[in-house]
Amino acid sequence: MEQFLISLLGDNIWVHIIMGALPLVFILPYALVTIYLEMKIAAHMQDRLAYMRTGWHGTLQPFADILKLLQKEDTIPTAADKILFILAPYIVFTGTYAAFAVLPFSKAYVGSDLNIGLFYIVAISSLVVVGLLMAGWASNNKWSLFGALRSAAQIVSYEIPSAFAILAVIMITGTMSLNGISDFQSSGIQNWLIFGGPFPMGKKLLLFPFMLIMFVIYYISSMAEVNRTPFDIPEAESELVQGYNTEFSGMKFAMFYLAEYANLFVVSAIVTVLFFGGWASPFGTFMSGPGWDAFWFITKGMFFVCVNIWLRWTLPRLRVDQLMYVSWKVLTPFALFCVLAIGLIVVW
Amino acid sequence: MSEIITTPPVSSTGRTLRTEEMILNMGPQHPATHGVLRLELVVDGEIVVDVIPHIGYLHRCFEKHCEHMTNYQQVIPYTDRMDYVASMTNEFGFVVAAERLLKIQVPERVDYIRVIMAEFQRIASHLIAIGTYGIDIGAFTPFLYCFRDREKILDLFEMTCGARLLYNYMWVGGLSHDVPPDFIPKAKEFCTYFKPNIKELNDLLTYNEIFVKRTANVGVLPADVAINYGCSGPMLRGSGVDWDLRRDDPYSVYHKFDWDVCVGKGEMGTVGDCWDRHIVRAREMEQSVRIIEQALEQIPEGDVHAAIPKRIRPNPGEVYARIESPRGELGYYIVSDGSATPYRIKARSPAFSNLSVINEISKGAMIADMVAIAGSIDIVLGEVDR
Amino acid sequence: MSPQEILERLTAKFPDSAFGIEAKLDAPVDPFIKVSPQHIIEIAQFLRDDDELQFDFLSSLSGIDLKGKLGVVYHLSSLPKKHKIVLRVEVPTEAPEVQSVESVWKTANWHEREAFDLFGIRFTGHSDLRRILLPYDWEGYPLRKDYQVPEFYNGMKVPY
Amino acid sequence: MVKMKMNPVREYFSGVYLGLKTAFIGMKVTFSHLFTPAVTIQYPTQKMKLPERARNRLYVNMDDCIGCDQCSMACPVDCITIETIKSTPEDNLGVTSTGQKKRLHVPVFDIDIAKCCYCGLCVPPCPTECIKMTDVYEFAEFDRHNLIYSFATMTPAEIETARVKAKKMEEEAAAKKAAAAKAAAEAKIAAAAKAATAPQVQQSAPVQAPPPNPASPPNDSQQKPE
Repeated sequence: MEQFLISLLGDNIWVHIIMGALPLVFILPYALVTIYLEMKIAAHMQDRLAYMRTGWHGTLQPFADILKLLQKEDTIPTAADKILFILAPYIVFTGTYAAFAVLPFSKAYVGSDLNIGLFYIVAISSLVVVGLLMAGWASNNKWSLFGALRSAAQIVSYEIPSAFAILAVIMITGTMSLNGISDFQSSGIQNWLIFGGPFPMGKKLLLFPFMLIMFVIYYISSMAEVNRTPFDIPEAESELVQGYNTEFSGMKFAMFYLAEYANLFVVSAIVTVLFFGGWASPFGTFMSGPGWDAFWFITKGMFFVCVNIWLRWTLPRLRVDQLMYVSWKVLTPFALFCVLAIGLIVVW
Repeated sequence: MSEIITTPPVSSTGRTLRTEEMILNMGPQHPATHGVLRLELVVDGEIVVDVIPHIGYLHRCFEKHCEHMTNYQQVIPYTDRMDYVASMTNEFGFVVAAERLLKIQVPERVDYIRVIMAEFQRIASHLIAIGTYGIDIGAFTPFLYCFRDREKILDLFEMTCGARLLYNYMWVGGLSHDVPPDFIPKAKEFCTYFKPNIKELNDLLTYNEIFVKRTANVGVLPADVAINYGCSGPMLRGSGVDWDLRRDDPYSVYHKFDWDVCVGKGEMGTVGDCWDRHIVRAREMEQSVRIIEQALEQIPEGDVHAAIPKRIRPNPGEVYARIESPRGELGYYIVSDGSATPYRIKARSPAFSNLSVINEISKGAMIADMVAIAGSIDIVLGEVDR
Repeated sequence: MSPQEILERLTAKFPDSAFGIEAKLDAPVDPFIKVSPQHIIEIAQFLRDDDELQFDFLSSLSGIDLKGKLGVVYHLSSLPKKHKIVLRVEVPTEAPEVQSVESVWKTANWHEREAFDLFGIRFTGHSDLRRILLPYDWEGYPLRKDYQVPEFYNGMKVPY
Repeated sequence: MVKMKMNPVREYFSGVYLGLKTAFIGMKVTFSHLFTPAVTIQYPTQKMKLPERARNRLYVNMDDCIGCDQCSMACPVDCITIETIKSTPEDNLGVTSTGQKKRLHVPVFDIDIAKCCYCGLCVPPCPTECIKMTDVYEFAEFDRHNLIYSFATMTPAEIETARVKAKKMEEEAAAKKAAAAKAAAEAKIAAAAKAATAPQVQQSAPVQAPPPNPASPPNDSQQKPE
């Protein structure tokens, strides 16, 4: 894609700006669709109807929501730390957005196919923590501060098991490039890493249970990283009102909102890349090609987004110490054990 | 910029805060306080050191109003508004007290209908308690399942007396209306519909491991403390005390039915924790269905207006009558000076006494536990503040 | 145990007239026992701890304006024995001082605060006697029969 | 209690297992609901059917109102204001649908529906069943003064004439009463001599102008001042 643009426009700054802005073209419609999906799925799980008025079955409601947020008065509390308060939502969004740079939407389109792609994602998604801490502190609200502190503790702890899960995949594939990992799993559903990857049968069978555990671990910690139920304690509305975004309104709140949904897709996409073949078609060469690749990638990603929504509207919320318990005493030991086992299998 | 504060802050009860402590106001506008309760928390990080409840934000002078009514009948719409999620039982308590004062014996059919209504109201109230408890813990879906079923009960009420929330249905000496002819089949239909839903609710919420971990061993209320603080209802039974006024101080026709008193057994943690209080409510709904089914079978024919006195003018005297409301012992202390206007009415609301124990059981808990504890007490601020 | 037996047990323990035990067992509907406000705590302690009586549950504590006197009514019940009794103390409106029974039944804490709030009865020995239902700066005791509704509260006209 | 005695290692693994298992049970429940029809309706376009006994906005049929004030007395929140003017014998106010003769003009019959608590206590005392609760429940207003519903049908001119007539009649009655009182006083003086007849005369005096008893049943019409 980059090559194509360079050949079209010449090698100048515009090519890179276009390349950089492309994920935005994806994020905005994606966020609208996901907000709609979340509301609809939640409502139907609860025997309700949800949006029905704006457009056919309320399809235009997300637009109306965005419009409302745009028009809202952008309030800044008098006692807030103004600079940090204004900066915080953008930093959060930047952290999320930066992760899109390495997501391989298809074999042909990767913003930047870094050879340390996974490492980059682990690093850059921690930037979100800074933004949340800023938001919590700057609000000058005790509840917000609690939310921010919880959020920081949570994201930092859950990086560990998720990093282990990533490590296991890197051990198998031998690459950190997300494109490379997807490529490794192409040519059919049986080659996906969740089913043991493209190895002989015996090795596959040995790997399968460990990869399944790794998938569960990664999925759980990814939910924690995006602050979704059952790990939404930083914004736990029944305890902390809205956590760090209590004091935000209008576009600033919309930025947090957008960042949350974008982040949701990032982690789902990484799950897809790590365990479910990324852009690779489940039918080998059938239905593959640059367009189909993007289709598969987004479909798989959206599937995990939907599972996330499903879980959110099913489970209660953990307490902050139990959250730490789950991370340090359950996920991390299991992940360590699996890394060891997978390492032994791969070497053997 | 900001001044340096030299004196340490002091809590409302006069406790001087240490450096690492801070005051956190939970409420009056807070999603977990179920109304306008303000809990002044002294916290050390996430740990709660002291809880000072401030109530009265919803005080509507119930007792003062009653003294200005022209007759006893007019008090009933006001009792409706005390515990607005269980209006039927509020009326029930008041009419039981007033009838004891007036020495009226109501027809048996009236008693049966009252029991059916009170038990339906208990289910409806417990559904709200369980549903909102789910929200407190973070599960939103059970709440709407609860409301779906509660709506069906409210439909039955509306069919009978025309109102969905504040019924003014039980009158001194009778009822405002007899039940409509299709009430009994519809009530039976509801009972068969509702029983599987309790199981579904338990699957979704009660036995969920996260829910269990959030509520078991949290806010443990030992039996002796519960009694000493005057806790009653599911709060007392959750602590393992086998005490239910429907059985132990019988009123109306409860003695005619076969049902069990549910007590907390500490299945998931310690006896008297939040989970026990929750499960007591869930099981009480099953028992209420049992009572309703029996009452619907046995209900006699008769007139429901027979004993309604034209002018209610009790002899001078006083009475304290108590019934088992969904939240516990609801008592009315009525003093009459012989005129048509009540001289003094005091409502002993169960949630008022139940809430007073919150400081005792929440020391050392975390902020998230405060939400779990406050939810498990099942307060209705309309009743606490009256 | 019937109220009569409870009264007998009580008078056997506290024969002194200072305790002011006076029964109104023939009162319409609910019988009650009048006791002295200066000794209510000893009587309460005895009622709770006596093996025969075991009044461990204070159902309700209510203030009452008896026109010229203020009263406090205690509705006691026993969970193990399943019997009930009503105690009443009467104090003059000018000096309404009653011993607090908070140390016997913790329920009394909030109920006494309520009686203080609405009737102005002072409970000596109470740990935290603040207003509970009304605002902390409210003046007067609204449930007294001679209470006049104030015209203004914090500059706001009251019956608006 | 059983859980507490469990081996910590077993407890740990059973906790992990139960966590996953119950999560899946919950997911099963919510998933099954994804395909059940919704129980909610789209309110302003779709409406629930109200039962026959639904208690909503009050309505007064003034044709039947006899101004007896019973509903106002039954109201626990005092939201009904009724004023009445006595009618003179020559006014024919007609009869209610239940066949009761109307004797009072009702110039004011206001219900402050914002205060109304929909308890329905005003309905049963009405002797002519003219006040009732309808099934109208959508009557929000921007100004709360619009929520004071005036049911009275009399025009100001009619009220004025009725008032004048009633006043006149009252004056006449007062004059009569004064005369009667005078007569009584005279009788009393006379009675000083003949003590036995006095009480009878005194009794007849107050009958002349009875206080307007709104709840008075129709059979006391003889007491109406002529």
